[in-house]
Amino acid sequence: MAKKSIDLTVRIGKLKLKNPVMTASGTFGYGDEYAEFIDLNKLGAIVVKGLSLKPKEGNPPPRIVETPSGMLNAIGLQNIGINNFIKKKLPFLRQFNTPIIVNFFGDSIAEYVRAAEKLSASDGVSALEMNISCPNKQAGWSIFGTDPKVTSRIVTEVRKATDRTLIVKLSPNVTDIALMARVAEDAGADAVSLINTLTGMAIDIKTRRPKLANIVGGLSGPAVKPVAVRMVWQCYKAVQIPIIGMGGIVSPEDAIEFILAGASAVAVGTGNFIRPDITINIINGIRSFMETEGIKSINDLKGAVQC
Amino acid sequence: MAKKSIDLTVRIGKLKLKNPVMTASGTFGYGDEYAEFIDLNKLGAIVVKGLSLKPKEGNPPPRIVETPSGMLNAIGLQNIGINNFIKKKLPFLRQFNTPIIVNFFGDSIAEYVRAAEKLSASDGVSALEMNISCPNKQAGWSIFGTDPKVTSRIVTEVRKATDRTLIVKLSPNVTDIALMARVAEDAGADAVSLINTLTGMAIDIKTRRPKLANIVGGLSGPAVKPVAVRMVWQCYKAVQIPIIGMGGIVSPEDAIEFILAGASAVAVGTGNFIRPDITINIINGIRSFMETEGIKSINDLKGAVQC
Amino acid sequence: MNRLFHASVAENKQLIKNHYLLTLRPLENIKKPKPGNFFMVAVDNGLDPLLKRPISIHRWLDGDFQLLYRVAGKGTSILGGKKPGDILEILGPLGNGFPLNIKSENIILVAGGLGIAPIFALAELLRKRNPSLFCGARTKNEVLCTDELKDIGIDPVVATDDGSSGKKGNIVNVLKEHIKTSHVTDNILFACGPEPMLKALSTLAEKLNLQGYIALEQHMACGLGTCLGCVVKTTKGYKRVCKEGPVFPIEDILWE
Amino acid sequence: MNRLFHASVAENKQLIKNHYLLTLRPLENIKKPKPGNFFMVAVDNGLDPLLKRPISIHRWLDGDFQLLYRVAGKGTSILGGKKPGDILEILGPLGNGFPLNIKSENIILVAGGLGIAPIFALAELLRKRNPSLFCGARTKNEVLCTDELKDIGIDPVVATDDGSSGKKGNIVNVLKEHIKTSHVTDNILFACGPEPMLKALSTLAEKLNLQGYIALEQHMACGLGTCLGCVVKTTKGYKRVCKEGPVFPIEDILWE
Ligand SMILES: Cc1cc2nc3c(=O)[nH]c(=O)nc-3n(C[C@H](O)[C@H](O)[C@H](O)COP(=O)(O)OP(=O)(O)OC[C@H]3O[C@@H](n4cnc5c(N)ncnc54)[C@H](O)[C@@H]3O)c2cc1C
Ligand SMILES: Cc1cc2nc3c(=O)[nH]c(=O)nc-3n(C[C@H](O)[C@H](O)[C@H](O)COP(=O)(O)OP(=O)(O)OC[C@H]3O[C@@H](n4cnc5c(N)ncnc54)[C@H](O)[C@@H]3O)c2cc1C
Ligand SMILES: Cc1cc2nc3c(=O)[nH]c(=O)nc-3n(C[C@H](O)[C@H](O)[C@H](O)COP(=O)(O)O)c2cc1C
Ligand SMILES: Cc1cc2nc3c(=O)[nH]c(=O)nc-3n(C[C@H](O)[C@H](O)[C@H](O)COP(=O)(O)O)c2cc1C
Ligand code: FES
Ligand code: FES
Repeated sequence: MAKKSIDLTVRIGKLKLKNPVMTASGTFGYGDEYAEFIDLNKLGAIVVKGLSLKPKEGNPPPRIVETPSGMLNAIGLQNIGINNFIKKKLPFLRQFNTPIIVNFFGDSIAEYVRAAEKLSASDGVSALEMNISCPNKQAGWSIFGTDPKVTSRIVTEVRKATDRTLIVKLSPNVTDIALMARVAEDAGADAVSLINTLTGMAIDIKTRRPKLANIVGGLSGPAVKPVAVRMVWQCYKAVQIPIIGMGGIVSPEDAIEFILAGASAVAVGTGNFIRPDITINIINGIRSFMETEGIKSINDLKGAVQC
Repeated sequence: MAKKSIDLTVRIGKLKLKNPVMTASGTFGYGDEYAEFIDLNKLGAIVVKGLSLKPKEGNPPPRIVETPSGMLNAIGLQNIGINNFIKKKLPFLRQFNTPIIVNFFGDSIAEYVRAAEKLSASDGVSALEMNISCPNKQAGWSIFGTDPKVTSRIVTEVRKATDRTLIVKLSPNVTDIALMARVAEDAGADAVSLINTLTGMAIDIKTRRPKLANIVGGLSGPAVKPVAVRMVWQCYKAVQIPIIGMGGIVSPEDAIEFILAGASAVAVGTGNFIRPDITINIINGIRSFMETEGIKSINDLKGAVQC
Repeated sequence: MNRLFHASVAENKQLIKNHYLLTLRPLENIKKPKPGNFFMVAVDNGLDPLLKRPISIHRWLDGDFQLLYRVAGKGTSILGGKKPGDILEILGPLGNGFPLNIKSENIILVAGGLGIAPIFALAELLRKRNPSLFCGARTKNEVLCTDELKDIGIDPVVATDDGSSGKKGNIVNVLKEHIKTSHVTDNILFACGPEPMLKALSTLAEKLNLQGYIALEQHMACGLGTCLGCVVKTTKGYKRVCKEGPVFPIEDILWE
Repeated sequence: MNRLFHASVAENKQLIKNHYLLTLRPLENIKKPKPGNFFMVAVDNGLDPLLKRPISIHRWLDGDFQLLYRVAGKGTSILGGKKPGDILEILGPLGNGFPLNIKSENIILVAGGLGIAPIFALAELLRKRNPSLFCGARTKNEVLCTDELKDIGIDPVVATDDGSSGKKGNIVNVLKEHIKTSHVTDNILFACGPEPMLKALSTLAEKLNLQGYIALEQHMACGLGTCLGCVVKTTKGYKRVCKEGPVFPIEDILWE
């Protein structure tokens, strides 16, 4: 059978994924809502909604606005907290033969470290993804992931706290994304994932109020894809560690574009809202493309763009 | 008549515009091609394609790619050069009762200064717009407008070279756009305009080659609007000088959104490709909106978003 | 029973300006929706509009079903252009729906404007129990579903802002009068409509100590409870309209 | 005579798989297009696809006009769904068109695949001068416009890649043979088709010192010469396909 001869497996740190398609944090909940639509065993990995030590209420509504070929969200990192996740969600997720990557964040470096320790002590957490696109309480709420020095320090500290595969999720709201990837690599990250959302804003011209209660929010979806592909390509030239590419992936072609730009794996975010089974369509589509083009291993596509 | 009582005039430095709608550089040529579709007298201002001292050939094709609700371009700053512009295009443009803003750039600070001097000696050039989103030959082709120190130096030097209204056009590919606006203000800019294009990339998965010969290009159009509105709002809080807002404006509502965010005037770029008469529709639409809402002066809308 | 399915347009009838009744024929077996459930409807296959649109079940016709919608913007205006035979991708039924194990004998339904879309489904289901229906609208021709209501034997109390049909004024005030004069105590309210109406209703319910449920709207991305985009503030914290709602106990909602 | 106009779809006929003949009725007075001119067609009012699509004039029918197009991607696939009565926003006619003050007695037209779209317009105009038409296609049913050509009294020489119609093989080789055996010297070529065909033709033209004009394609944003997006490399520098082109002297083009 043709299917058999095609190798979709990829490695991210210590993880071996059966295929390169994962879910993007915050767009797949804790996986359970999607089990009705797809076989969770078929995913490369499941990345869950970002968790913090304590549950977080999130921002007041409205939290989302549609924009041309994209959307803005300002969920405010609402989550059930790490303890609840471990107790209530992880047992369900552990049933599947799919790595669970836990996205997490904190208000301070100390919180990041404690979160990483706690998650690393839990069975069934396959890898950690640090979201550094969040406000740093200690530094007047500026964003951790936009200052290379802060990024370096926080990744170094978290690295000491975990022996799980550590993925650093980069913010695209920076002048030099390749620098941020290098900083993460040097500080001990096993992989980087990008892009998180681009900061955006929308205003209701009738009420003259921002359409999001939080004023600004994160732009995601097909609109941002060209920026995301560019950033993945820049990072691929800058670092040795694997890259997980995301930002507007809604088709197999989109996923392949990221892989050609240098991504070892990809994540589907906003696409899950368009169709809850989109990840499976993308996996199948990548396989068909490889069959048609006679490509044996997905790794042959990685970074294969000819510039 | 209701029309009479509505005041659309705005001030940018020494310029008084009859309305806040101008064209964005590079999307309106030198104005002549559009005279067939619209009365150029009706525009707030015409901003022409970016000029350099010598004519520039630009990048090899393909130079443009459509993306979801947007487009990437890598024209490579092709232009006829300042001398040809003054000789061949300016006499036509001078016929109209509309300020002509000349967008310009150089390979080095010295070139910027010479270009500004030359343009300032020309009758009919109402204001200068410095495009600092271009590569700096002296600094290994890194972008002028992403380093605050370089931006400060180049604006200071150009400021000395011209007494025309000087607009600095900011690159959005930076961590802190408000900082860049402040730097431009401190260095003597009369106004800032933003956003220039976001750097992006697209790959043809069949040929595995970038879809643009230049590999990367600039993303524009409705896709980027949320990022542009956010940046205008951030700059409005940071500087006193007027802001010219742009990025994805294709409707009167879009234009008003930028004005509420803090823009004194707006520019329409990619929208001109969708409909050559779009600027006029936008001007008329702004006026109707103000009539309906009972707003007397466009300045009452400026920065009026309630956060 | 797939909750992600396709349906073909059987009819897309314009009722009045900007208001359409869309009859859909699912191409797969679907779960029968409860009143208060909604569907996320993809208006086309493109990337703009990007997200599906939430629309309530209006009427279940033994397999076929109907949506009643108003052209409010980009997405619903594309929907308005659909012709018989066009195929739509749809997710649902979604949400909790109205609670149906009601003990109270006095069922009061309140629909403001297009709130009749989901309230009709509930009225049809509860019609044997003689619910009273209060319909508010801006003007006469925006009083919707009058024929359909007659079909199911319900004669609504109507109020319009301009008095062109029924009483003149606010439907909540009309309801208030009704409750005052009826002297019945175990009323239970079910309502859907614009926020100002629901707020007024909630004030009334608090004052008169009425039990009640209201269907809310909020911008949605997933419709499945995963994006956390559609929350409303309740006495129990933020709750998702798509999952814990769209129907909430009226006393739980914390209005701005 | 507005070059930005609206037209209603009179007919949108599928010829073969993915190929359509679209008949449009302008709602305003438009400028009569020349062969080689093109239109920028907005496939809908949405923001995705964002840009208009360039399509050549295929046939001018005294006010109505026809476009012949292939579904190549997102935009043309939306176009394929258009029904009679639908309204399209269009810009044009644009571009320079084929030069028409031709002295040569021996007019040779070459169309590769859908290259027949603009070449037909030229053939119709020049038909009194007995042009020879060479049509290449992949296979028999992709040889288009055979009936239309008969109508205007032109009998094309056909070649298909698989030999299912006409000669087997490359149309440029067939043309080469023809020129060799015809012993005529003042041939003039007009061609449109895929890049490999045009390249081969340009090699042939150089070798045999033939004069000729070819219509090129390039991605376009404005269609008006302002965005500088659509350039091709020529012996005189970068030239805009939408403005200096789409028709260029064959010897001017610098192929990669
Ligand atoms: C549970 C639920 C049930 C609904 N039932 C109905 C119904 O039966 N009939 C009906 O006509 N309308 C109903 N609505 C409202 C309907 O979803 C909106 O009118 C519609 O989404 C507007 O989309 P648009 O593209 O036309 O407008 P746009 O303003 O262009 O939409 C922009 C974005 O905002 C969202 N949005 C705009 N208005 C609303 C709104 N009121 N509620 C939720 N999202 C909104 C859109 O979904 C889209 O994501 C319901 C909403 C919810 C949440
Ligand atoms: C002067 C000119 C005349 C043309 N005449 C015809 C004709 O008569 N019949 C016909 O079928 N096609 C013609 N084409 C090609 C036609 O423009 C493309 O097939 C069409 O734009 C594809 O759009 P899409 O959205 O379906 O494809 P997509 O691949 O989704 O388009 C993506 C983007 O690339 C552009 N693009 C893709 N292919 C081409 C191409 N070959 N040329 C230019 N832009 C392209 C699109 O316009 C769009 O901006 C002509 C092109 C030019 C430049
Ligand atoms: C509703 C929503 C919630 C998100 N929540 C998180 C989060 O908790 N942690 C995180 O690292 N990224 C979060 N993201 C960012 C996504 O994981 C992803 O990086 C981004 O959306 C770009 O991918 P996309 O365009 O495919 O959505 C969220 C995105 C959306 C749309
Ligand atoms: C084809 C094209 C060419 C452009 N050329 C220039 C230029 O020469 N100088 C400049 O400062 N900006 C240039 N821009 C940027 C625009 O002026 C504008 O800042 C940007 O496109 C965002 O606006 P929009 O989304 O309305 O297009 C160009 C943009 C496009 C699309
Ligand atoms: S719409 Fe996503 S959680 Fe409700
Ligand atoms: S398409 Fe814009 S210059 Fe040709």
